[in-house]
Amino acid sequence: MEQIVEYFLAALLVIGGIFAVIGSYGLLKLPQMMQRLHAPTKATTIGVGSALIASMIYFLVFEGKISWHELLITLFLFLTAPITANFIAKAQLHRAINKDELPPTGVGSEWATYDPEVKTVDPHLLSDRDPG
Amino acid sequence: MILDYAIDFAFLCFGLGLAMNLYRLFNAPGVTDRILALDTMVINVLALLVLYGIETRSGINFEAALLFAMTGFVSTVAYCKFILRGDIIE
Amino acid sequence: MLRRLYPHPLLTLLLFVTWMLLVNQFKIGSLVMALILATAIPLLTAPYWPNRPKLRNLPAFAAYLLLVMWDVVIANIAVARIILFMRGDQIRSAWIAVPIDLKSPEAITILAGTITMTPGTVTADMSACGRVLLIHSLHAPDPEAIVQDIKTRYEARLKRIFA
Amino acid sequence: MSLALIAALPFLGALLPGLMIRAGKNACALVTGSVTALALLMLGLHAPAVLRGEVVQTRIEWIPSLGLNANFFLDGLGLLFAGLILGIGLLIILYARFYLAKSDPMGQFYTYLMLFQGAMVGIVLSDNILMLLVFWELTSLSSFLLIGYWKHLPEGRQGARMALTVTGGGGLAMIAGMLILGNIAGSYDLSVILQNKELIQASDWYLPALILILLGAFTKSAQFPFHFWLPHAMAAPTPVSAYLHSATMVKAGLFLMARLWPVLAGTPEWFYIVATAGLITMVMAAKIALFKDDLKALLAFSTVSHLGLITMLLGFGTVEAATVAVFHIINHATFKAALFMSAGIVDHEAHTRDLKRLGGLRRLMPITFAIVTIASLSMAGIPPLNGFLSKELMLEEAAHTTWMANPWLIGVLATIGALFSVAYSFRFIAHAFLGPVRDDYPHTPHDPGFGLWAAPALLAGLVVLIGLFPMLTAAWLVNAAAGAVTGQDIAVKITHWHGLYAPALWMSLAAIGGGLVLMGLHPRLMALWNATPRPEAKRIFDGIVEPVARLAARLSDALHDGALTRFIAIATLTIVAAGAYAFATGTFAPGLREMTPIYAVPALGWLSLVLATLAIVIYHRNRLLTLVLVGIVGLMVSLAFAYFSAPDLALTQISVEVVSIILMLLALNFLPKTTPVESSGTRRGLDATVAVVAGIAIAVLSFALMTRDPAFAPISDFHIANSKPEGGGTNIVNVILVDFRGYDTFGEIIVLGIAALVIYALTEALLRAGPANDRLLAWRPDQRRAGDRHPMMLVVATRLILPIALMVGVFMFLRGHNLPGGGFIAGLIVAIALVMQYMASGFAWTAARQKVDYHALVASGIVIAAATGIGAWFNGMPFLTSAFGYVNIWPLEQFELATAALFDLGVFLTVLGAVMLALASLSRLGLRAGETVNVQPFDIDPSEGRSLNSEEAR
Amino acid sequence: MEALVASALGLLTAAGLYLMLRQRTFPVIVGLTLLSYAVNVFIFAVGRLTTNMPPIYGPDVAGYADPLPQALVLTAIVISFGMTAVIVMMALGAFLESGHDKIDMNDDDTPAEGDAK
Amino acid sequence: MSHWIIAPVLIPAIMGALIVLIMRNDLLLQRVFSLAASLGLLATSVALLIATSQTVPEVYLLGDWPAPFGIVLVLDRLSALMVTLTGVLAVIVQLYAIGSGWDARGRHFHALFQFQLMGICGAFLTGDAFNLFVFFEVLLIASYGLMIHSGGKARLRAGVQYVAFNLVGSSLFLFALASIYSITGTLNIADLAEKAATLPEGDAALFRVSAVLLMLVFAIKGALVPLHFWLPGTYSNAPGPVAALFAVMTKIGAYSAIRFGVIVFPPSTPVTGSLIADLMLPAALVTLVLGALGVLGASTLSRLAAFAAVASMGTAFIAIAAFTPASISAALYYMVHSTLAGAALFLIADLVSDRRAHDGLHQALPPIAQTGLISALFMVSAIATAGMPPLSGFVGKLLVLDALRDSAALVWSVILVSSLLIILGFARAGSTLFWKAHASAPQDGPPGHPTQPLAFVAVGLLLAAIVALTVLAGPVMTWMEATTAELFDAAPYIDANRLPEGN
Ligand code: NA
Ligand code: NA
Repeated sequence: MEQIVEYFLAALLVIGGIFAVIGSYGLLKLPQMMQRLHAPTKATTIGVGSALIASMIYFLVFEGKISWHELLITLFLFLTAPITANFIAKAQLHRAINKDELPPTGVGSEWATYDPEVKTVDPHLLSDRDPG
Repeated sequence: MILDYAIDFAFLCFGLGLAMNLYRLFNAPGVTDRILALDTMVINVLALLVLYGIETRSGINFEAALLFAMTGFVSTVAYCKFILRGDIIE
Repeated sequence: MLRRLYPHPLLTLLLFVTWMLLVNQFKIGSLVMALILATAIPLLTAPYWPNRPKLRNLPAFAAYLLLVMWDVVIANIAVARIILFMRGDQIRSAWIAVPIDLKSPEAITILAGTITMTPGTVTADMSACGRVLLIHSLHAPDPEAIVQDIKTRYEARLKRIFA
Repeated sequence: MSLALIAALPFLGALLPGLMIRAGKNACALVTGSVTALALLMLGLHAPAVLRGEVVQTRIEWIPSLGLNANFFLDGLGLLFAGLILGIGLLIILYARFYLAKSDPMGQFYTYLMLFQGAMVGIVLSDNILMLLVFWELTSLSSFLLIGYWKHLPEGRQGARMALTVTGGGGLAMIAGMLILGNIAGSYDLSVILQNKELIQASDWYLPALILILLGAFTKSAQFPFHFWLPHAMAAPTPVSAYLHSATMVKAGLFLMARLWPVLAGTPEWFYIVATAGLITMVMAAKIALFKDDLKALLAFSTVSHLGLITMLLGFGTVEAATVAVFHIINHATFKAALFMSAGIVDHEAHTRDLKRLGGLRRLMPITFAIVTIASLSMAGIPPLNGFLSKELMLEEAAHTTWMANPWLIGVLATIGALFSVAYSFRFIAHAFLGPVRDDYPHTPHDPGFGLWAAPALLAGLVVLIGLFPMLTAAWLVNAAAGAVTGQDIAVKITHWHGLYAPALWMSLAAIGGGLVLMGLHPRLMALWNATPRPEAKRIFDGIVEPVARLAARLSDALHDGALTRFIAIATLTIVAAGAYAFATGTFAPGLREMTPIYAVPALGWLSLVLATLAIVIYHRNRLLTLVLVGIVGLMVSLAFAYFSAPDLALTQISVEVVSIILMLLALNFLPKTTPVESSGTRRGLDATVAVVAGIAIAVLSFALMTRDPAFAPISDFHIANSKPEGGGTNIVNVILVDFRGYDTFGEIIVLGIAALVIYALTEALLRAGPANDRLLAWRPDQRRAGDRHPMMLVVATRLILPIALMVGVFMFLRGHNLPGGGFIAGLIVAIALVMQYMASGFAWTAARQKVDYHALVASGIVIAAATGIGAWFNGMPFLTSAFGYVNIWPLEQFELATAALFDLGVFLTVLGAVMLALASLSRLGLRAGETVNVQPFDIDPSEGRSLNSEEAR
Repeated sequence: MEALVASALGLLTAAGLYLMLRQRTFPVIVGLTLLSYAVNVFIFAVGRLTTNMPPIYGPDVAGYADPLPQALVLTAIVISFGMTAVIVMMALGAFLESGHDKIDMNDDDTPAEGDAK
Repeated sequence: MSHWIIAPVLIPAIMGALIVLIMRNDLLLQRVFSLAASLGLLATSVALLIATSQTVPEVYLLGDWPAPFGIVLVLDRLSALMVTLTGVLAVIVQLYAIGSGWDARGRHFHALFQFQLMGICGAFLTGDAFNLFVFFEVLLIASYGLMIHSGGKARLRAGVQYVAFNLVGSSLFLFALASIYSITGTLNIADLAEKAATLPEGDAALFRVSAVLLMLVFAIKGALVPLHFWLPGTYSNAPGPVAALFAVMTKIGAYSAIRFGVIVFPPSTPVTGSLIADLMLPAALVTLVLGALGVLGASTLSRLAAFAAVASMGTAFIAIAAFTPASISAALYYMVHSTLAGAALFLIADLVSDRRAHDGLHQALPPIAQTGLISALFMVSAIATAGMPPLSGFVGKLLVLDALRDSAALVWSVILVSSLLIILGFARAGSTLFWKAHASAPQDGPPGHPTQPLAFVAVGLLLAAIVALTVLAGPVMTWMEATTAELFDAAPYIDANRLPEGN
């Protein structure tokens, strides 16, 4: 049993490692910024996810104690990776990409990043605020 | 034991990843690339920490790993928000 | 009453489980603590989550998660192949506008997240009206297929879940 | 005791004029005069005993360990001087009452005068040279006030400063001299010092002491080359000139030379320094006096000359000469004070003191004329007036004194001095009072009221009386005083006729004859004098002081010019140099500790850190990039902590890191986004050199320390051993933080709390009307801004992440005592979670939904921590003594309750409150700068399919 | 590892000081941050380096890293965090008051190029 | 073990927190309670001072952990003296701040003031080297807040410099402490003293480096050249009452130098020898000269006061550098004097600049309101500061000179020549401010200004304290000598810590 688990863990670690390398390699290899964004958000999550799962199983099987923290970390990473990607993409859109390069939204409004600046609220209305 | 080789291999992979992130960080066309590199770096570091835990049979650093994930996320968002809006808390 | 005590029951459940995972031990004390925190924290953070999302179909949601997980693995392999074996000038990246019908912010976010985590696509932006997602595809020889894939494979399911 | 009282009376009296001036000028003068009279009376009561040769003493301990005591003694010398000071003081008070104008603040004047009087009396009565120094410097101070009394006159201000600088400076030299003298003698008491002539004169330190003390005496008595300040002090009101600059203060130097005469005099050093200085002063000042048109200037230089005369006599070092000196002190005081007061009367009446604009006053002011004539003739040394008597004696001494084997030099020069003296005295009478009455006076001058001429008249009377009956009126005083100076019994014989063979007779005649000739030649000599270029004292003084002041200003301003970068560079180099010196001068044995092996992955971490740090230096002008790179450094440091067995540190470092970066990003929003190139390549090279030197020093030091074992077992062995059994926690670091060294942590959370208060208070100050607020109101973003302030994906994710993060915070808090974590980390995690919420939905939106008072959070955290610590008192234990126990509550398992956890709660609350208060303050700046406020958690409403931006902007 | 840590420490110190010698508040603050990293690592490192021996009680552990330097570093981190927050805010305040972010006060007060208007 | 020992730390700490917690929006309440706390601090410190006159040093084992493992407070005559000095100054400065309305010109003055007191008292009382660092930081960060109280361009810019420079100092402090712990394995001062005395020779070089680094930290606080550069800008730009309170801050540097220089690194300890004194004396001499030149060349009254503070620290450190009982006694007396005199000068400078368009010394401006009284106060404080008789400055200077007769030629000439420069500087300043003004007096009298009686009472109290220090110099010196004797006989101090045998 333990032998099987060990092979399984080794496989997990190797796969995870390979994906991690690919993710980071993609960061180097791909020519456009938006292409590079794909590499780590996917590959490394799987990479680190494998390592985390491996760790969990390892402690459960070999150390006899269950360690759920790895699961939490994995979930957290999966939860946050799309947000991170979204923000980096928006930052890239804002900095380096002209809105003419994008397809139209088709519904009349702009892509949110190019939405015109909000009208300024009269700051005096807020001057008495004391949130501290 | 095969697991030890696997751990070493994983160490190598994530380390390599880290090194490539580092290269990208210095050799990046724009600041978004750098933020992306940093974000990836955090992930790789986190993985290294977890591997270190397996290697030393100790779960003592898992909270640190969790916190790396959390702070990595917050700081990436903060950098991007700064690029987008200037004011990160508006 | 119960509704006011548990404004987000699913969140409560999630937190309960999270606490048990955090403490790593199954004891009465932990359960009590988990209950206390899983009750108190949603109450504390309820102002930041004013409306309760209409998550109708929990089993469908679980199935959806499994589907996504599978797709994530596939996506990774797909992306890995592109990175490893495709020359830079062969990669046909594209921006794609995906009109969506979902209304709930939670559902849209899940869809956007799913898109990012799955084959070769990243949700980059959203139209200012919230009805169209801007997606960047790493390699999209046929953009329309991707739009269809998203709408049928994910959005349709989410519509059912969040009806 | 009564001696001390005499010295104290004028000081006490100094308090009265200020009060009495409300009762009128007469009352003010009367009270002031009464105090002086009282002191004089008390002095008089001691006179009989002193004249019998007794010494009256009073001793009051002040600072025994230093040897500075309020010891007083009264002998003949003291009696003479104290009598002069108080007696003439009384006359001056009378004179000043009528002299001062209506607009002059009289209370102030009398106050200063009494302060001065007290200081002078103190000098002459002191039996302790340190005490004497106190009074000595007090005379400099009070004379500064008196000379500058007419605040509106620039000459007064400058004269006062000059006098203070010269006499004060001399006083400082004298401090050193006196300390040396006291150290040689083993006591600072004069009565002891005066017994130690041999010891003192044999000491190697005799000459330095002598020179330093003489510096004090010469400056005070305006002896060459320090004579220049005195004429400029004449800007003072005439009563001041009469009192300070003829009768008393300038004589303080003489007094001191006389006082120390028994132990300092009699050596060649003494003779050549003192006698020579006196001789030069006498001749030179007399010559200058001849050419002064200003009456007070003439009198001032005359005073300098006469002081030189007395100095010379003291310098001779013989008992006879010293006796003559004492006699001339008395005589000079009488005629010179009378002359000053008369000059004041002339000035008062004719509105000028310029001899060229005066003349014929004898008809208009007969009384004044009479006084001036008597006093001037005495000054000229015309028989039978008192000035003649002492001058004759002086010439006699001069004739018998040899200078550098030259027997006639002193005699000739003394005669020349006397000759000038005759000339300027006659000139005073002739040019002011004789000749035709001038018709260009603004008002016709006439003799003033009795009050103003009474005092000089009395003095003129004394001049005559002493002149006629010296043995009756003065000899006893001279005997007593000279006896005190020389330590011998003196029985002086003063006669008008010393016989035809006395050289003094012929010298005197030559002087009078020559003086008359000079008078006759005066217009021609005056033209010659005016044509001769000569150094001007004021210009020389200013030429020294002003450049010094300017140099001081330039040096000081150049050094302290607010160039922080230079300050830091200097500090760095100093620290490295001092450290290197300390190292080089000590013994070093290299450490023997086994090093930890280097593995590839940690080395990669090292490489990341190094590269990131280098990149920061290279790219530091791009500020956003710098912050990204700082993030990497923080990450790597945190990783290093984790690797080297410090999980708590890793947790803390990474959390602090992200909060710091967020703070800096918030600030960077307003700051320029790039750092311009401002320094030259050379400057950058120098900076880099400084930095690298310091870096190498730290690297070497740390390596040397890391590679050796501690010399003693570290105290942490105790912490390791007792953490669980005594502290109740298995996380030793946490037990140290909240228990073993909880007091550090108590201070540390207060630091954080204060930081938040400072930030809050500063924000308030910036938001007040002012340049900062104007800049904020006019602020426009300096970068293009994207739409969609609150992207929906983040907001939705935060709804999930925030609760989870809060839970993680609670988890970290609860387990901290036993595993990595604790109140501080928990506080930061919760703060980061809240920051995430802020970033997602905006500060105003978030803050409006959760009214948390961060001030209260900070303060209650501190209060809880303090209260926990104080709780131990009720257990009879010291502050912060912890207690823990195991509690069983069904259905829970046994769990541990420790007061340390309560303390940690205080830490948690303070940290959370402080971070949030700081962020909130920064966000308020954003609001003032015109940030918009969202009414919805995100900008997009997908259910309605519209952007919420436009409509919320109300 | 000692040599690596020592060299990193030296580099952090040098870089921090170099930035502190720049003429604008922002690099000075970044320099201070680097310097405080150096300080924290220094305290920690001269307490000697150990791997895999966290100072937390556990069964059959080989030993404990010296916990005291760790506690000291924690205190130092917290304090330097407070200080950083304050100086960041003060630098911002000085910028808002004067319109430029020069650090030396002998520099002339007019805003230089690159400053916000 | 008396709980009163920690009262000087806890009273202000708790009051500071309570002010923030419940009265942060009510200035009147803040004034009342903050003043009450300062008075309480003063009363406690006086009681402690009296207590220490009769007993040997006493320790307070925080957390009931034995020394050297926990943190101890040590109450001896020296710490009691410094705490009392702080108490006196605190009450007076606070009266002034209230009377002049400074406390109303920004937020949180009283809270920061209390925390500042807490930091200062904590630094004086602690018997632990690292804890000294913590309380340095407490007092520093509070001082940052007080320094920029009420804001303004110049003050903020100077404030940034002050903070930046002190952060370098704090870093240095930590480098030094870490090195010391690394070598000796301890942080308790008494334990350090014992271990330093028996340190193996091979550790000497490194220990000397740490000792020097530590003393350099104190030199920064004590504004010793060339580490003094932070002071002129800070003190001259700080609000008047804050600068006055800062008068005691430089003394913390001097105090720490005495504490460590006498107990831990005395010349008798072989590894350090005369190292500290060798470096300190030249620096102190230059400090005095630069301070004196600064006084003479000062362009504003507040800068003059700041340089007077530098000069006074030079004098104090000259005395300290001799490390003899007599010189330390003299230094202690001089430190008390210069704290009071320096504070008085800053308060008076504030009275002037508050009534004048600016406090520049190059331009004559019309006379100010209450010019007579203020000029008299200035005169007295100038006499005290410049070391002219008959006030304590002169006594202090004599004490220092007398104690340093062994190196008279150099030391005396520097002190005396500097005195002359300082006197000249004060004379020029005073005559420009108060005399020259009359040359340009407008006919309608000086501009109106609130009378602020409480502010004058505060200045009067300071001057009265100076007079008292002068008149009572004899008994005070007796007390100081006993203090120094206690300090130089390190055994009671070390015994008080009850260190375990051979740890
Ligand atoms: Na601590
Ligand atoms: Na300071």
